[in-house]
Amino acid sequence: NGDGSGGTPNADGANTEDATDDGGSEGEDSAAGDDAEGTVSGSVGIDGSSTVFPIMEAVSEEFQKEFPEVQAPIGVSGTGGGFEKFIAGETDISNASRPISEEEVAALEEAGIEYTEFEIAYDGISVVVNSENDWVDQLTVEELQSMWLEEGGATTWADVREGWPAEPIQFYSPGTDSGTFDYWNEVILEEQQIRKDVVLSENDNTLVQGVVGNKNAVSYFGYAYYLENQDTLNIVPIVNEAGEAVEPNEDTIASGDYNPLSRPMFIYVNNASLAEKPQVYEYVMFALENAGTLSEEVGYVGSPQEVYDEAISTANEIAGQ
Amino acid sequence: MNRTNQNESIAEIIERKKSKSNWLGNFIEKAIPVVLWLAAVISILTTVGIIFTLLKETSSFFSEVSILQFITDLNWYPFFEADPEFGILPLLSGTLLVAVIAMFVAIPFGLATAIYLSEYASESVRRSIKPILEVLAGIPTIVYGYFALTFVTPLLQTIIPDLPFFNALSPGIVVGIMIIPMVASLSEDAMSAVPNAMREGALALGSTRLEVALKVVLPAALSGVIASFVLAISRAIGETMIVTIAGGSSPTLTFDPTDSIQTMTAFIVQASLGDASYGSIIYFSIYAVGITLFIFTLIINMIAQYISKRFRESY
Amino acid sequence: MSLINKTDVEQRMHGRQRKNNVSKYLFLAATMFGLVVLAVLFYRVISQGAPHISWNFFTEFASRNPEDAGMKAPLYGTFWLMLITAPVSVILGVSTALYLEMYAKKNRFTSFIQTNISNLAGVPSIVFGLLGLTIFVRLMEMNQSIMAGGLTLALLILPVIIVASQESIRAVPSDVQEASYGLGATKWQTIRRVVLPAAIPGILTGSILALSRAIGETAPLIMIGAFTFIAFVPENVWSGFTAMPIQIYNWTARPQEEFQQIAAGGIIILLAMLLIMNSIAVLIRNKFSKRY
Amino acid sequence: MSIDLKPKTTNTNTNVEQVENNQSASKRNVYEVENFNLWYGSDQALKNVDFNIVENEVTAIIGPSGCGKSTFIKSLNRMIELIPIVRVSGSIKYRGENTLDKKYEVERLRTKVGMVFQKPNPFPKSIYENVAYGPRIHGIKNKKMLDEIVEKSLRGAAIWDEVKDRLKENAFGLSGGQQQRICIARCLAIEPDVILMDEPTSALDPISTLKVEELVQELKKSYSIVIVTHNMQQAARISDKTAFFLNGELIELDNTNQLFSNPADKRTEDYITGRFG
Amino acid sequence: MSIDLKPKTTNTNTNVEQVENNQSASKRNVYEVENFNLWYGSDQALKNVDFNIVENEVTAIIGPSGCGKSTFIKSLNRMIELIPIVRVSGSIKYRGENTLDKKYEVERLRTKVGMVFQKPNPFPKSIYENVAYGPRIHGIKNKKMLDEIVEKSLRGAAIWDEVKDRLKENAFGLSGGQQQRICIARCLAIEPDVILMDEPTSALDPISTLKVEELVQELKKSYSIVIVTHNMQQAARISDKTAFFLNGELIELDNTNQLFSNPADKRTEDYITGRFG
Ligand SMILES: Nc1ncnc2c1ncn2[C@@H]1O[C@H](COP(=O)(O)OP(=O)(O)OP(=O)(O)O)[C@@H](O)[C@H]1O
Ligand SMILES: Nc1ncnc2c1ncn2[C@@H]1O[C@H](COP(=O)(O)OP(=O)(O)OP(=O)(O)O)[C@@H](O)[C@H]1O
Ligand SMILES: [Mg+2]
Ligand SMILES: [Mg+2]
Ligand SMILES: O=P([O-])([O-])[O-]
Repeated sequence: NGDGSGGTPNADGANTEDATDDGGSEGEDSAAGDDAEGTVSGSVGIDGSSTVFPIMEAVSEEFQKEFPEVQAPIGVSGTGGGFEKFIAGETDISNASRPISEEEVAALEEAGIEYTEFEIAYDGISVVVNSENDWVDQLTVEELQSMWLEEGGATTWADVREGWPAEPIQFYSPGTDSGTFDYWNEVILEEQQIRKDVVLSENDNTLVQGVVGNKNAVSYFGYAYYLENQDTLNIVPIVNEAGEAVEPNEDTIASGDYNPLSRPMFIYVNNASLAEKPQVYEYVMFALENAGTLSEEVGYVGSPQEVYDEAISTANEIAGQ
Repeated sequence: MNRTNQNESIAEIIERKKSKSNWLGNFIEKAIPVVLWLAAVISILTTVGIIFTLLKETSSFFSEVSILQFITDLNWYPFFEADPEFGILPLLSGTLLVAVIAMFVAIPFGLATAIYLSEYASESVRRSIKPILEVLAGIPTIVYGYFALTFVTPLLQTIIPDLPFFNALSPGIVVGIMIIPMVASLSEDAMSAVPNAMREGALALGSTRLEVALKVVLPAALSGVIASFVLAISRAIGETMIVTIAGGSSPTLTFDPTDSIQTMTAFIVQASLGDASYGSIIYFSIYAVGITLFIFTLIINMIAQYISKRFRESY
Repeated sequence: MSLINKTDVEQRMHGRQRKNNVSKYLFLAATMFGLVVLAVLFYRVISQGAPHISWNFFTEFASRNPEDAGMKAPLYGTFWLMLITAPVSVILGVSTALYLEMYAKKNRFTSFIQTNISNLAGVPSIVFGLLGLTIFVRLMEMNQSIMAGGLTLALLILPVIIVASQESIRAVPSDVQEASYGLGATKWQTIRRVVLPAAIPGILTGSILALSRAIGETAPLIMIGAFTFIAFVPENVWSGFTAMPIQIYNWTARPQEEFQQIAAGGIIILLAMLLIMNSIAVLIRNKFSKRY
Repeated sequence: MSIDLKPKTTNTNTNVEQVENNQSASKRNVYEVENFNLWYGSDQALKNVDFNIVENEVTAIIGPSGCGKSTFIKSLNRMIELIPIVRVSGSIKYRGENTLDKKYEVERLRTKVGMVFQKPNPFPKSIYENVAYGPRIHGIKNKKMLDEIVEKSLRGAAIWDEVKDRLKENAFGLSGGQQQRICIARCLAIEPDVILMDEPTSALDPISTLKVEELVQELKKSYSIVIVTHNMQQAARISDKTAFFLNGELIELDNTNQLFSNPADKRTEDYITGRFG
Repeated sequence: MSIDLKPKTTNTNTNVEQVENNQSASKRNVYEVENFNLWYGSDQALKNVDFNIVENEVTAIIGPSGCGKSTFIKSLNRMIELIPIVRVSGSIKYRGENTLDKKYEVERLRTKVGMVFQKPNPFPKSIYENVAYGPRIHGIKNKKMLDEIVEKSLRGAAIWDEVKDRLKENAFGLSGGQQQRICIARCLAIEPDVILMDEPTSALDPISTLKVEELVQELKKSYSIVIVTHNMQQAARISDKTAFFLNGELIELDNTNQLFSNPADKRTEDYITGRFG
C-alpha cells in the first residue's frame, strides 16, 4: 500500500520548490489508493513537541484534503506534555523532538500501552553569529564547550581562539526545556552547567533578532530558523567526528556528515490505535509517505528513504495488513 | 362602563388571585434564595478547586525537594538533570522586578490621569477618555508582549545602547502601561467618591484646583488610591504573556532592570509547553511555583481589601 | 491684631495660580500618554497586518503556506468558547450577586464569600489554567474540549462579573424597591420586575467587558493544552478547538517572516472584536447612565 | 371612555363594612396601635405608642426631625422590617388583626395599605407600567382590565389629563410633582384601604404641593390617610386629626383644630409656636 | 495663651477703612449687586437682582424652596461657576470691584469672602488641620503662628472649650453642630471680610442651632454676614436686614423688623403668614 509512491531520496533536494511539487503529486497518488478502501472517518489524537509541530501540521493539512472525514488536530504540549497525554491514553500519536525517556517508558508499561517509535525527519542545529562577524570560520565541539559551559572559561572571542578580538561574547540560547536545548545539553554541554549569563528564550525568532542586533552574539537553533534568516546571519561550520568542518544543509544533515548536531525527530504511535482505528493507520501511513518532502517544505530535512520504507512495513505489520 | 362581567372590585380580584396562586408563589420565594445560594457557593468551590489542584501536585514536589531549599537556594535550574536546583528566589526577584518597574510607570501616570479626570476634566471629556483607557486595559496581553519585544525594547536600546535584547525593563514598562487604566480608574472612583461638599469647602477658602486635589481630595481618598496601587501590583505579578515573550527566560537573582529575568508565571508557561515528562520533578515544580504565586497574590489582595475596607468607613 | 499678613497672601496668589495651571497641563499630558501608546500600538499592528487581511483570511484553515493560512478554526473556536463562557459566567455571576446583595444576611459566611470573590478576582489567569487542566481536563475527563476551555474562562471572569453585577444592583435606589414592597410585592417579584430591569445595563456592561477580556486570554488556554492546528469546525461542545490568541502565539513563533505579518493580521481581528465589544458596552452605559 | 372622577370614587371600595362606615356617623378604627415600642439595635426610636387611626379621615403626624415620624408610619405597613436591626414590641392591629403576628402575611398587609414616599420614586418604566405594576404582580394579566385600572387610578390621582397622551413614556421624564402623583396613582391601582404618606410634598414646589394637598382632600372620601409632614401649615390645612411626636413619644393626638388652637401639652405648644425645631 | 474673645474680635480687622466704618454711624456697602441675571442653561434662576449688602450687618435671605436663594449667595463668591452650564449678566461689585470681570481672580475673592454650607463639610482631617488648612495654603508655615490662628479661630467660633483637648482628633467624630462651628472656625482662620452662610442650621438639632445663632450675633461685630434660611423665626431672631426672594426675583429687601411687621409687598406678606411654601 502506497510503497511505490514514496519520493526519491532527497539527495538533491536543496530546492524546496521541487519538494513542494513532489509532495503534491504524492498526495494525489495516495488518494487514489485510499479511495479503493472506502471512506475513513473518526479522529486522530496528536499532541507533543513544538519542534515537530510544523511537520505534523503540514501532514495534517495535506491529510485532510485526502480524508475530509477524518479530524486530525494537533496539540502542542511539548514533548513531555505530549507523552503525558500519550501515557494517559488520550492521544494516538505523540510527537517528540527527543527519544522517549526511561521514566516515560516505565509509565507506558504500567499503563499497558504498547507503542512504536517512528523517525520522521532530521533537524540540524545551526550555530550562528552576527553577519559582521568575519573572524569565526569554524568551531570545534571543544571550542563550543569552552564557550558555553559555566566552567568553560571563555568569555571573550580571544579566549576561544587566539587572534580573535578580545570582545565579550553575547550568548543566546533556546529555553532550557525545549527539545533543542535538550539536544544541545546532551551533545555539547554533556549535561554540565550552561553559562549563567546566557540569554534564554522560548521563541527562536527572538534569538534570531538577538544575534542580528549584536556583533558579538552567538546562538544556536533549528535549521529552519537559519534558513529563513540566511541573509542576516552567518552560519558557523562545525568540525565533525571525522575532523571536517561541515555546514548544515539538506545533504549534510541527512547524510549524517553534520554531526554531532543533527538530530532525529520522532512520532510515537499507540499500537492498539494503529491496529484498531483505520483513521490512525491511514494517518500514520500518510505521514510516513510524505514526511520526507513535507518536512523539507517547513525547513527540516527528511530522513533517508530506507528509513521511511522500513517504518511503513513495521506499521503494516502492527496493523496486521 | 363596566370593567368586567362580574361586578368585582379590583381589591377582590386581587384577593381571589392571591389565594389561588399562592403555593407556586410560595415555592418560588423559598426556592430562589437556595438556588442563588448555590451559585454563590460555586465561587468558594473554585477557590477550593484551586487550592486542591495546587496542593495535590505540590506535595509530590516537596517530597523530593526540601521546603528549605525551595525558599533559600539562590538558583533556579530545574532543567539540569545532573544537578537541578530549585530555589524560588530568582523567580521571585524577576517577578518583583517587573512588578516594581510596572508600578514606577503605572502609579505616576495612573494617578495623574485620575486627578485630571476627577478634578479637572469636564464630564464629557471624562466620558470619552475613560472608555478609551479601558481599551488599553483590555488589549490581549499577547499583543502587548510583541509590542514590548518589537517596539519598546528597540526604542530603549537607542537610549541605553548596552541594553540586552531580553530584559526586565521593557516588559516592566509595558505591564505598567497595561495597568495604568486600573490605577487610573480605581483611583478616580475613590476620588470621585469624596463628597463635592469637601471640594466646595476648600474652594470657598480660596484654594486653587491643585490645592483641592492634592491637599483635600487625595488625602481623603488615600486608602482607596492605595488599594488601587496594591491591586495593580497584584495584577502585575500575575501577568504572564508579556513577560514570557519579552523578559527572556533566565532565572537570575537580580535587581538590575537591564538584566534578563524569568518570572514565576513565565516559568509555568515555559515548563508546561516544554519537555518535562509527566511525574518528573519539573512537572511538579510547576505547581510549587503556582502555589507560591497564588499565596503571593492572595496576601497582596488581602492587604488591598483591608485598606479599602478602612477607606469605606471614612465618610 | 491680624495674624495673617494680607500683602503676603496677595503676593503668593500668583505663584499658586501658576502652579495650578502648569500642573493641569502635566496631568493632561499624563492622561494623553496612555492614549498615545494606544495609538502607536494600533498603528504598528495595522500597518503590519492589514495587507494580509482578505476574505480568505476568514474562511481558510491554518496552513504551512503563509498565503493560504486563515483564521477559520480559531474564529469558530473563540465563538464556541464564548458560547459556553458567556452564559455560565453571567448566570452564575448575576445569581451570586443577587444572593449577596438581596438575600444574604450580614454574617461571617457572607463576608467570607465576599472576601473569597475579591481574592479570586486577583488570582493570576495562569493559575486558573492549572485549575482547568487538573479539574476539567483531567479529573472530569473533558480533554481539551470547548467545554473545558469555556468553563475555565468562565471561572476566570466570574469574579469580575459578580463584582460588576453587585455594583449595579446596589445602584438601584432602595426607594424604588421600597415602592415595590409597599405595593405588596414579594421579594422575588421585586427583584425580577424592579431590581433586575434597572440593573441590567450595568450588568451587561460589566459582562461584555469581562468577556472581551476572556477572548484575549492566552495563558489559561495554553495551560489546558488547546490545539494549535485544527482543520475542522467544532461540531459540539466536546470538540477540540483552537482560539485566536493561541493561533497568534503560534504564528509568531514560526521561522518564516510572513507568519509574523499574518499574526499581526490576526491581532487586528482580535482588536477589532475587542473594540466592537467595548463600544457596545460604552453605548449601553451611556444610554442608561442618566436613569436616576 | 367617559368615566368622571366622582361617581367612581364613591364606588371604589365595595367592602361592605366601608360602605356602611361611610354612611354611619361614628367611624370605625382601621388601626389600633397599642403600647408599641421600636428599637434600632439598642436605640429606642419609639416608646409606648398608643395610636388609633380612624376610617376615612386624614391623620397628620408632625414633630421635629428625628422624632420617629417616619419610623412610625413605616411600622404601619411593616416596611420597617427591611432594616434588619429593628426590633419591636406591643401590637399594631389593622382591622382587628395583629399585623406583628408571625403568621400575618406582610404582602397581604401591604396590598391593603399603600404607601407614598417623601421623594417621588416611580419605577424606571413607562407611566403605564408604573401604574400597572401593582395589579400585574397580583396576577391581573388581562390587557383590557389593566387599561381600565390604569386610567381609573391616574384619574383618581388627578393626573390623567396631563399624561393620557404619553402613557408609554418613561415616568422619569415627568416633573417632581407629576411623579409624586404617579406614585399615588400606582398606589391607588391596587385599591388599598389605607394610604400612608411620608412627607409627600417636601420635595415638591409650591404649585405641585397644592395639587397634592387637594388630591389628599379628595382621596379621603374613599381612603383612610396617614400623612407625615414637616409643615405645620400643611397639617392644619388638610388633616382631620393631628399627632405630635417628640423623641419617639406620642405627645398628643387630637382633632387638628383642637391641637393647633388649644394644645393640651406644653411641648406641643412650644413646637407649634416655633419655639424649637 | 490667654487671649480671650472680646478684645480679639474687636481687633480682628485692621483694614483702616473697616475700623473707620465700625466707628462711623453710616455704614458702607461691601457688596453692590446690580441688575444681576443668572441662567442654568436656558432656565433663568435669577432675574434683575439689585442688592446691597452693608458692612457689619446680618442680612438674611428667605423665600420658598427653589426661589434662587442658594444660587444668589453662591454668586457672591462665584462658587456658582462650578456648575458649567451657568451664565450670568449684570454686575456684582465687591468693595467696588466687579467680581464678574474676567480679570478678577476668583481665589482672591474667596479669600476675602468665606462661606459656610448647609451640611457641615469639615475635611476628613484632624480638627487642627481643618482650621489650619486655609492659612497653610496661603503660605503660613510657622507652627507657632498656626497654633495661634487655630486657637483664635476656634475661640471665635465658640467651640474652643469643647475641642481644645482633642485638636488632633478627626473632625468627623464631632456632632453636627460642632462640625458646623468647626467649619465656621475654618472660615474665620483666613480672616475674611464677609461670611456667607447657606442654611447653616438646617441640618442641626435645636440646641446646636441656638449655639450657631448666638455665634452669628457675636460675629457680626467683626464681619459682614449673609445668611440664607428657611426658617422665618430664625431670620427674625438674628438678622438686621431681610431679603425675600420669589421665583428668582428679589421681591423685598428691608430692615428685618420692618419686613416682618409691615411688608411692603403682598407676596411677602402671603409668604410670612404661611399662606404658601
Ligand atoms: N436605619 C436606621 N438605623 C438606626 N437608627 C435609625 C435608622 N433610621 C432612623 N433612625 C433613628 O431613629 C430616630 C427616628 O428617625 P425617623 O427617621 O423616624 O425620624 P423622623 O421623625 O422621620 O425625622 P425626619 O423628619 O428627619 O424624617 C432618629 O433618631 C434616627 O436617628
Ligand atoms: N445645578 C443646577 N442646574 C440646573 N438648575 C438648577 C441647578 N441648581 C439649581 N437649579 C434651579 O435653580 C432654581 C433655584 O435653585 P436654588 O438652589 O438656588 O433654590 P433655593 O432657593 O436655594 O432652594 P432651597 O431652599 O431648596 O435650597 C431652582 O429652580 C432649581 O431647580
Ligand atoms: Mg422622616
Ligand atoms: Mg438652597
Ligand atoms: O516542544 P519541544 O520540541 O521543545 O519539546
